[in-house]
Amino acid sequence: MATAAVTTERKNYLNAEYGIRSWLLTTDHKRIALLYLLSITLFFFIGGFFALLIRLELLTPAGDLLTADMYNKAFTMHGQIMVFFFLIPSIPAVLGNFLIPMMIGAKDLAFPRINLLSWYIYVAAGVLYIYCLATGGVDTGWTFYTPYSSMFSNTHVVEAGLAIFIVGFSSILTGLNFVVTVHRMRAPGLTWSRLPLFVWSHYATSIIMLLGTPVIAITLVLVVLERTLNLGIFDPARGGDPVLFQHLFWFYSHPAVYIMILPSMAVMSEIIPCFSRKRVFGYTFVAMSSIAIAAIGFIVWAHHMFVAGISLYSALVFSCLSFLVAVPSAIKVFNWTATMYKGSVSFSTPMLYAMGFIGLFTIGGLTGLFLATLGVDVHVHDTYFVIAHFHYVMVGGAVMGYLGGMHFWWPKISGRMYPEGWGRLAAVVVFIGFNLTFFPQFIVGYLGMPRRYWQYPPEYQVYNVLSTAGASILAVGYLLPMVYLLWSLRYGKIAPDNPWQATGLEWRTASPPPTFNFDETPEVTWEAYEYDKMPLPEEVTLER
Amino acid sequence: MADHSEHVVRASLYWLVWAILIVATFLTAWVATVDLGAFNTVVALFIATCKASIVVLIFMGVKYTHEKMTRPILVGAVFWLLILLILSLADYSSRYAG
Amino acid sequence: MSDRAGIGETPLAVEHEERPELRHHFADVEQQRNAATLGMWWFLGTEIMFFGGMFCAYLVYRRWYFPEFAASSRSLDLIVGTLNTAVLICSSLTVAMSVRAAQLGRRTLQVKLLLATIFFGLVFLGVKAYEWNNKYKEHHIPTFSFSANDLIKENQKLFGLDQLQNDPAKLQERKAEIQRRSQIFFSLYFALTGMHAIHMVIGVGLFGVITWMAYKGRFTPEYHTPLEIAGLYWHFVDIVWIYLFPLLYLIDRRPGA
Amino acid sequence: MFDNLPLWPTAASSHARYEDWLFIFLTVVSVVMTVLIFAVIAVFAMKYRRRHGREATQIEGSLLLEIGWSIAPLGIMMLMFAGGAVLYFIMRSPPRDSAQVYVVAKQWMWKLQHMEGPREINQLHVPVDRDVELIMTSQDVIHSFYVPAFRVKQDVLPGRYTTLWFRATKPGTYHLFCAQFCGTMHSGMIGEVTVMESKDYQAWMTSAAPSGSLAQTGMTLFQQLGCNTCHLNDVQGRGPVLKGVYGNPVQLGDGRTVTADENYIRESILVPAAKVVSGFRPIMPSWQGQVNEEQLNELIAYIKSLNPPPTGEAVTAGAPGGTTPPPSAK
Repeated sequence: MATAAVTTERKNYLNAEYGIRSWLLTTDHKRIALLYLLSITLFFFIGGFFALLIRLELLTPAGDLLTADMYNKAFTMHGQIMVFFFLIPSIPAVLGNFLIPMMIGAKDLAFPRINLLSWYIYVAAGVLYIYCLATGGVDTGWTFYTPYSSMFSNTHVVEAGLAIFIVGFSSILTGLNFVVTVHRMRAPGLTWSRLPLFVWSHYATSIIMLLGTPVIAITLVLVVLERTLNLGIFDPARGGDPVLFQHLFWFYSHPAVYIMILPSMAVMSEIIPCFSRKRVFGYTFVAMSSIAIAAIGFIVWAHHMFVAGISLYSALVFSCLSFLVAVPSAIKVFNWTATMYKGSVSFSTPMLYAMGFIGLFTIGGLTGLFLATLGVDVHVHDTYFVIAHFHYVMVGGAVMGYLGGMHFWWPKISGRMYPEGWGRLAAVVVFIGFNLTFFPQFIVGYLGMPRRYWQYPPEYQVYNVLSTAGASILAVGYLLPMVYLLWSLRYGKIAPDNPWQATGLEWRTASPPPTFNFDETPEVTWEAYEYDKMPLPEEVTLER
Repeated sequence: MADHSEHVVRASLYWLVWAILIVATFLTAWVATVDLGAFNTVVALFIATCKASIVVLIFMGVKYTHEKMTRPILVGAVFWLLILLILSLADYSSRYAG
Repeated sequence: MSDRAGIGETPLAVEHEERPELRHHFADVEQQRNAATLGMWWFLGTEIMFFGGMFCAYLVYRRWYFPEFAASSRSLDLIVGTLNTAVLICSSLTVAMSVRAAQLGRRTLQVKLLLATIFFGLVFLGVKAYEWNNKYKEHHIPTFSFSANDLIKENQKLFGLDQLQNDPAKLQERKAEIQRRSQIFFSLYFALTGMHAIHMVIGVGLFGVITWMAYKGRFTPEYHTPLEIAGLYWHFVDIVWIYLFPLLYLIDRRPGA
Repeated sequence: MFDNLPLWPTAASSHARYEDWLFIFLTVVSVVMTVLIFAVIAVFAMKYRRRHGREATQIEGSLLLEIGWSIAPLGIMMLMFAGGAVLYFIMRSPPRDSAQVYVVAKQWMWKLQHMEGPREINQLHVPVDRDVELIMTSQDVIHSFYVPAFRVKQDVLPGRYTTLWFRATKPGTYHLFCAQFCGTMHSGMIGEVTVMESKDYQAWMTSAAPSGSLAQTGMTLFQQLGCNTCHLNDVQGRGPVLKGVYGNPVQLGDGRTVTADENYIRESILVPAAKVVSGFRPIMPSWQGQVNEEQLNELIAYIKSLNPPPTGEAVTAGAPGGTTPPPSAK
């Protein structure tokens, strides 16, 4: 039963102003978050379209649906769009942007105009990338390895490189905004040890954005200069070293994986305590493990290069270091699981995503150990085993977290409840579809099928067929929330201010929140996650 | 709360720093022409680091700032830079050793 | 971890001060100022890594191709480079002094010092342009008919060419190699100084705006944050040059070498 | 068994057994962990599901548990590291007396040259139970030489040599893939490795090698190019004596010492002035552009053939997993 009384419509951030201008020139972090939501959703579907092409092509061993060049472009643009235009901005720029100021009791991020600027930078980069796509695309693989990208490819490497260079600044400015906001804008009484873990995780993410992104930016500039002005820094024919490119590329791109997964972990640390009605188990360890992941993530990059021609000793060191990063990740998984112990667990949609996340992330993380193990990596490197591994982390991890978070905070963002039954159904469909798509890839990878193959020996077909079948289920799983979330905007039940009876400050203001988040700056006198002091939520979550 | 009036540095100190920097600049250029063997680079980078340090401390006011985060950020960023340089160069210097 | 950083010191409960420069979402000017400077410091951290990628490439190739790097470095004009470094240091002084003038509320002095800063910045860029133009004349710009012939002529001994005079084929090849390797030096030289110059151009533009604001009397002893953070940026660009100068100009200037 | 559903790749090299055991160890650990996590989640979710009249018990955390579940996985992971590191070390240390094959990769084909002379394209014939070392370079972009049945993979870089070795243990025909994306027909850059019994291999070799061994061709080339006018067999020559130089340290004029491996010999032919041997003047002409990659390989093979045959103490390739039955029995 919806008990929320229909009151006279309150002023909120959505109805405070109307018109295109009020959106395009807004400095309200909540509106900017929605602008990001629209743009990354667009890119998610473009990237998803390329994924579809890839899966259809691989249905048969022969290269029959696409030409080889089209296929190469398809996986390149799938990768680049998903990594740089969807996963990296997804949770930080949408949920982080929307929630961080509210979670710390601030009226806005520290630099609202820079926040808007970073969205415009994203859009500019997106337009450039779409231009690149429309004029023929790029075929280097998302990794841009030289000298293929700098000297041999005949595609639009310059445009793609510049687009990713530009979108990097969007990421840097978002990170800058978060870090300063967390340091400077917390409400009275909100000490570091009272911060929601969501904020801690985003803080760690921001450090990576700030200190990693500039390195890939300059590296891509050098590749672009190499193509346009023949600089030759990465070209062996002119005295350069292609492996140097890989060092610089992975110095960012490995930590970038943590840019994608840490925010998802942030979401988990909110959902799991809320739907277990418990304090998070080992708050300090979960918070510190985020920082540890951000820091250790920077000293493991050459594990992408074990067969690339780096020195034997360097490989040994990087392998050993790579295992270290598994420790803080494991701490998180164990603590979330322990949080459910003796809790009062409900199977609401966000919690289903969270449980799915823990499972898939566990598999993704454990298979990462295979890749860190030197002798095993030699065999599985650049095969579908790697593809399966990182999809378990980035899709099973990051996207599950993103969807879980979207459902969890949907009432706050839109002021409406999503249909719970459909939500649970979609979560289950995504979980099944995901596993069917990517689990067979572990096996076909161990059998030896290399990645980026347009045609392949017929003995691998059965796994590819399974994978494609799974992908179609997964596609349905992604379209469902699209449909019912849009539906709920109009027909969903009016959401109460705190439908889950969660503890965060963001739930202590109206749904949707007013323009400046709080009518009065809150004063925090409690720890994070004091679920013992919260009543159980209304029937909203208990209904069948 | 007490007004956080910033520390106003004596003008003479700024002039002193300026003089040191100028002298150090000419010193680097001169020392480079003296044969110190492998130490030429070391000396040049040492002088550069000294110059950078006083710019950071005095001109950029890190010595006087109330801001607790400035130093961790600086140290952190330099540390990150060293991670990049040392771990990449470690590969290059051990590459043909095996 | 500093608990309560910025909270105990700046209670948000105080009534919203009425100041023109205070933006709506900050509780007071102090908080706004702290946020801005902290943001600038983080941004400078980002900038360190931005140059870091190029430094990494520089170090790798300097180790590999030391003789060519040394010879190419020697072709840069040491006197002009040193004087230009001094010019940049002067501009740093004027920036520091202009912040001080703002702290003391001396507007005219402040504007004069800022104008001096812009002047020094432009001089630096002018000298840079002069040096690049020389490099162009010497055919030292990669791809613009790059030629290392002059380096080869001047560094016969360093490159071991004097011993090859009676073997034209071998001489030719060694020359081609010197050409390739010194081109890598100049690629990095232009990438690094170019990126630095872009930062200088942005800095000069920034200080144009700052000067105008100072002229309009926007800065008071209590509030001069834009000037302060622009100053931090300027000093940072100066520090980058402090490292670039020995790394590019002074690779090996020993007389006997 | 399952013709269309292969579950385990053929293991046909000495590395493969070791790698498979390592992989099984990792898989067991992972499966146990995954099942544990899934089970605990399921149990907690069911046992503590929300019911009326039952409240959650608040638990702050436990330092002991945290330390326990940090240290224990780290210990297991260090085992993984050690196992992987030993295998990798073996893979990167080719035995000294292995048969050598030169590999030149280009968009989109593999060109292979045996020391004994035969050349192949996208085909590699090797004898069973014999250490084979591949010395590889690329003419254009980065490729990667990958034989899943041998569990070996190594990127092939332009301008430089990388090496890879294996000892095939099972006759048969196996896939050869390019594993590093190299352009349009990346997936067409595939071939076959045929492992033959020694007799068959010898027969194949004699039928396929009409032109003499690689080293012999190299010797002819060495004389054609006039290398032998300076590189004499005694110290009178204007160039260093090449006999026995391969694989050994060389003192350079500038005081450094380098090992005369393939990369050094290649550089010395193409860019002689780069690393001049102590006591010699840099007078050798460069052969850049005058000898192609295949001829370089012939020359290097010839210089290597000048070494006295190895005497016993070769690095053994025996994998620790060698005493255990191959997992392909599954």
